[in-house]
Amino acid sequence: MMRLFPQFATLTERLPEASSFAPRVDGIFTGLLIASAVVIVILTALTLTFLIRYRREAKVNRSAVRIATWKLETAWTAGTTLVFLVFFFWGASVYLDIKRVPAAGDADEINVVGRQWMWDIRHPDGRREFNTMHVLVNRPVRLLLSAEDVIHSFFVPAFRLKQDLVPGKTVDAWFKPTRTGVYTLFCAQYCGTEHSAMLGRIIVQSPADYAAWLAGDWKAAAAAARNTDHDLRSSGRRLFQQFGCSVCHDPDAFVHAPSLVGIYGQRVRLSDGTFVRADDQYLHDSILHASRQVVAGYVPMMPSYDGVIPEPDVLELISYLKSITPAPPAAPPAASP
Amino acid sequence: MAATTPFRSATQRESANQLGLWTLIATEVLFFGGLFTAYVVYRFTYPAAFAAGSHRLEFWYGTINTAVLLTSSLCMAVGDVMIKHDRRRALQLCLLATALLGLLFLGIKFSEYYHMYREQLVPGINYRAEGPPQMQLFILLYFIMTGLHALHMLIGLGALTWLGWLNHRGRFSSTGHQPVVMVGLYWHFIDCVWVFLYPLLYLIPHLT
Amino acid sequence: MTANAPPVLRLVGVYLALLTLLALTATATLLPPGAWSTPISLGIATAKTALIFVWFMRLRDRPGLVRLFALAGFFWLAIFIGLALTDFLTRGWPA
Amino acid sequence: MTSYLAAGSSVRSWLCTLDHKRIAVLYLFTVTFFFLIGATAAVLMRWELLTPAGNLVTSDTYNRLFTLHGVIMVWFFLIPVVPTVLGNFILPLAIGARDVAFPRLNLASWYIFVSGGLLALYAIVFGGVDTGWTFYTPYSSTYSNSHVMVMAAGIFVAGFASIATGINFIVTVHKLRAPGLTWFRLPLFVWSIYATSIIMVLATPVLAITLVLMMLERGFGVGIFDPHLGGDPLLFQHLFWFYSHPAVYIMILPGMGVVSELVTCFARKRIFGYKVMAVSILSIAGLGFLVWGHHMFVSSQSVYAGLVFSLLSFMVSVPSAIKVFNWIATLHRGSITFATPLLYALGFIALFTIGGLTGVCLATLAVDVHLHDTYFVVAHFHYIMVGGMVMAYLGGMHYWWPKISGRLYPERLARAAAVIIFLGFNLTFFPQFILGYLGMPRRFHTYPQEFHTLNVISTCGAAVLGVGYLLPLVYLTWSFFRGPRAGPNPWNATGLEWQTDSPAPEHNFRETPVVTGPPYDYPPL
Repeated sequence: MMRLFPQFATLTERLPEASSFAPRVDGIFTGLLIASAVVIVILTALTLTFLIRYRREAKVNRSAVRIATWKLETAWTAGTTLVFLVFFFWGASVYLDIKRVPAAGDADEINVVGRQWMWDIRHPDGRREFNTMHVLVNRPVRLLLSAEDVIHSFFVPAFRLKQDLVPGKTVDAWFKPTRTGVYTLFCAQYCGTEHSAMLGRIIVQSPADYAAWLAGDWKAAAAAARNTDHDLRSSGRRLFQQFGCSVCHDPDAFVHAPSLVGIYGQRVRLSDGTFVRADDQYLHDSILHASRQVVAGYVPMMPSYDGVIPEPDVLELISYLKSITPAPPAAPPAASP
Repeated sequence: MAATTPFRSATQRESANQLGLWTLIATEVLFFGGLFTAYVVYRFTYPAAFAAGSHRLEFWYGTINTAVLLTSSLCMAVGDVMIKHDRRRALQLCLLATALLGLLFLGIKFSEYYHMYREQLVPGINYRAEGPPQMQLFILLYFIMTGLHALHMLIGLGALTWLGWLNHRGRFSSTGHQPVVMVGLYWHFIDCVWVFLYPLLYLIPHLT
Repeated sequence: MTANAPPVLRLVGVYLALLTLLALTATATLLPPGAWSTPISLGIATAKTALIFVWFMRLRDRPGLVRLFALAGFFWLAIFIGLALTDFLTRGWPA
Repeated sequence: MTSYLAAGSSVRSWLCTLDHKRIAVLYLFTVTFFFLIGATAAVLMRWELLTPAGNLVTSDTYNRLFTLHGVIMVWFFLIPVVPTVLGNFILPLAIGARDVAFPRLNLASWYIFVSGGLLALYAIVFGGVDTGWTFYTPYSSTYSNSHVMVMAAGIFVAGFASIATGINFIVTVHKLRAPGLTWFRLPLFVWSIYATSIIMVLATPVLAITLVLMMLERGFGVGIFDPHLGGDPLLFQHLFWFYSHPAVYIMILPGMGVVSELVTCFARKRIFGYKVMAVSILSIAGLGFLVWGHHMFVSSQSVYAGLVFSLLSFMVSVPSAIKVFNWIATLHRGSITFATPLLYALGFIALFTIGGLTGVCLATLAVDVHLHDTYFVVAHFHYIMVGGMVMAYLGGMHYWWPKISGRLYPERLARAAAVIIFLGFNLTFFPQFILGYLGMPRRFHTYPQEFHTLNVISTCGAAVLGVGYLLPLVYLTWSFFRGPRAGPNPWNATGLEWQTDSPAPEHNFRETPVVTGPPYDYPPL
């Protein structure tokens, strides 16, 4: 196969078969490709033969053939139907395996929450990752998928796995990684502005690496990342982008959200007509429960970050918010519309 | 520019109009059909919430309205017979009765809406009902389905007015009254939609 | 088609039948509710619609083609609801 | 007899015309205009995708571009194009009628269509829409900050034009056939327009109500798809695809009808298996209603629904495959001239076959899990819609051009354009199959580096394709004014439309033709 289609060989190299059902899906796909190739070759050969042989200038026998049309029609109807049925059953059997999620005890369980535009990944022991998922090779993983805002889709091409995350329900899916490595996680269902940036990585590790990561590397890594920023403000800026706040709240963002430049200490008019002062408590509550106090003139569309942004990170975000003030000759703050 | 007819005979034209209107009715069935499908799906999913929602509706509003609409359909059907006997005045009376009953239906419908507004049962405006959250799905479907039906009634009333005007000007006779037949078909069809809405919305049994 | 207009009396008869059916379905709500309540009320609604279609809309006097078109919409709606339910009624069944 | 073009030249004589041929021309201009808008969006998208980073437009703009492209191309070009242009013009001629059954309704449908189009244009000009043409909730109903309402209203309105056209054509075919023109004497183009009309009439209303529900949810902030109330976003998808999958057949069936005309004419032979062809058109239309769930295999729809819809999807492929076999069999022992329309028809058969076979891949459950919502799907439906329908439309346009304009087009240039379009199309969309298999999701403004090369090839192809599409626009316009006169029947084709003058006379026929034989009755060779 690979020797026949060198181009195709490089393709499978570029897209590894990294889950237990990836080779089976590829098997069906290869079967479909071969069947399609056979059909295309036959049809093309027939068409070209007829076109050349019966071109107008050619002197050939054109008298009508005496055959029973219905026999031919029945033959190719039945033939097509049979081939299709084979592929239906083949595809359905593998599909059922993809959908047959192992029981809780037989697999590691991971919660995945999709949110515009990030993957929030929670392990049962409390470990929490954003846009990255560490898993153990050859160990089935059961995913519990939910969405906070709109429909997303968990798509790992190397696993040949895709499952939509639908707001309002928890959907399960599973895979068994068979190769160590780092694989891209895409959002395959269009979910808004930064849909194409809603990427993640699935890191499939050997037992040793995974144990090391479990033992504390992940904390150290997180701490190291934090320590490279020397003060709370700059790490707050990083979090501001990491959690996607900047997508809506940057002054030049398209989404209609209040600009936060110079917000600290301002009086803010809320949609119920009352005023509050934007102090630490207000900022804290607004990050975690945005819909409780909506700024007048805005639609309550910001998701709740309660349980999403850890408390230390919230504090860093607040430090950052305090630090951004309008440039000296700037226009009056846009925060209170 | 000259408006020439594509038809070769009046019979051909008549049967074409008939077929066109029945095709329109098939379209309408699917138009309401989307709502019926949504209704069926949710009713299977949330039977208790739907029963609870149904019990917030006033049984008598729905029942009386069904009777009103059936009566208006009878008037329309009789009007159709009258003009076949060239009785224009009788047709005019029938049209008037049909339209008045249609108006009565809408009056009852809107007083029911007002009643629900007072009960704080209007989603998107003042919905404050106790009960399962899915009950609001039922109430929403109630408003959308009956609202769409009422909109069709309004169109029907417009068409009846047009018929009345044409009849007043003496345009109909036993051999030429296609518009009466067309509008009649439409009016009866809207009646049928209500005939299904009535049990689906008002008569959900409370199963325990 | 103008030739054979139905007598008004027959239409009144159909109307009375419709009212009877309405009374029937309304009284049925007084009975203890059961699994059959909804099928019965929908059955009555179907009967009413059939009466309206056949007599008021005079489907009886129409050619087969028109009857076919009258049913087509309902047929397609049945397909729609039926196939949609293959999803909603089998949710959560084991694979 | 005065030709329909000479029957009046005032603006009023066009805008108030009841002549199906003039209405067809009005539609021709309108859909061509929308095609150019949709194509511009496509050009900008391909240009953006030339590099992995998003450096030509912002993400928001890109999202508006693909939504614009989808909405305009689906509802304002592909769905109306063949029925309202070729169907309107040819259908009454092909059945020997004086006009469609309801000429006023026909004109009204154009005005309704234009109103819908203006609403869509308003939405585009004043900020655009970023939901994708599928309007999935809750994104469209709650989260999108764009002109969803106006755009949905535009589509809603245009839907009524579709329904009006459908009712008109159904009644026309039933009631206005010439004496002797029995059902199994109808040209396959008429069959295909008839089947298409049935879908328009029975599916479009469901789209209308679905859009209404979505708009109500957006307007009142509460609706039946709202997950907070227990509403199910999947119900929206069921409702949407109950229309939008059959709509795919609205977009391809008329193309199949056109191709049957072209193949028989330029092979000078009766179509192979006429009755099977007619029946398969109807069964595609019918079965097409039963397969919508295959858009939802990974949506968390029930596994059993997935099995049912997959099986039904395979079944709808059977009649499509049969049609391909029959077209090729028609060439056998024919006398083939490689005229431009035939080149388009052959292009259609080739591209439709590839589109169909990849459609079979997508109907296969496990494979679809991987391929769904990737560029594989994008390539697949472009092979059907553009490779299929647009090729057929251009083929039909060339074939009936003499009847429409009374002129001939420059044959060599036209053949060259057909070849350029075919090559450009494949260069654009074939790489997208590979991209999809490698995992590139659709609707992506930026993409990982590894997809770069194939995207560059695709964009180059789009440039070629663009040139290809401009050529007919230019030379057909030229031919309309300067082309040589065509005469009533330049192709020596059968079919009633060729028995009257070119351009067609105002009232189509001097006297109602009488049909005595089967269609495509070419003399034995």
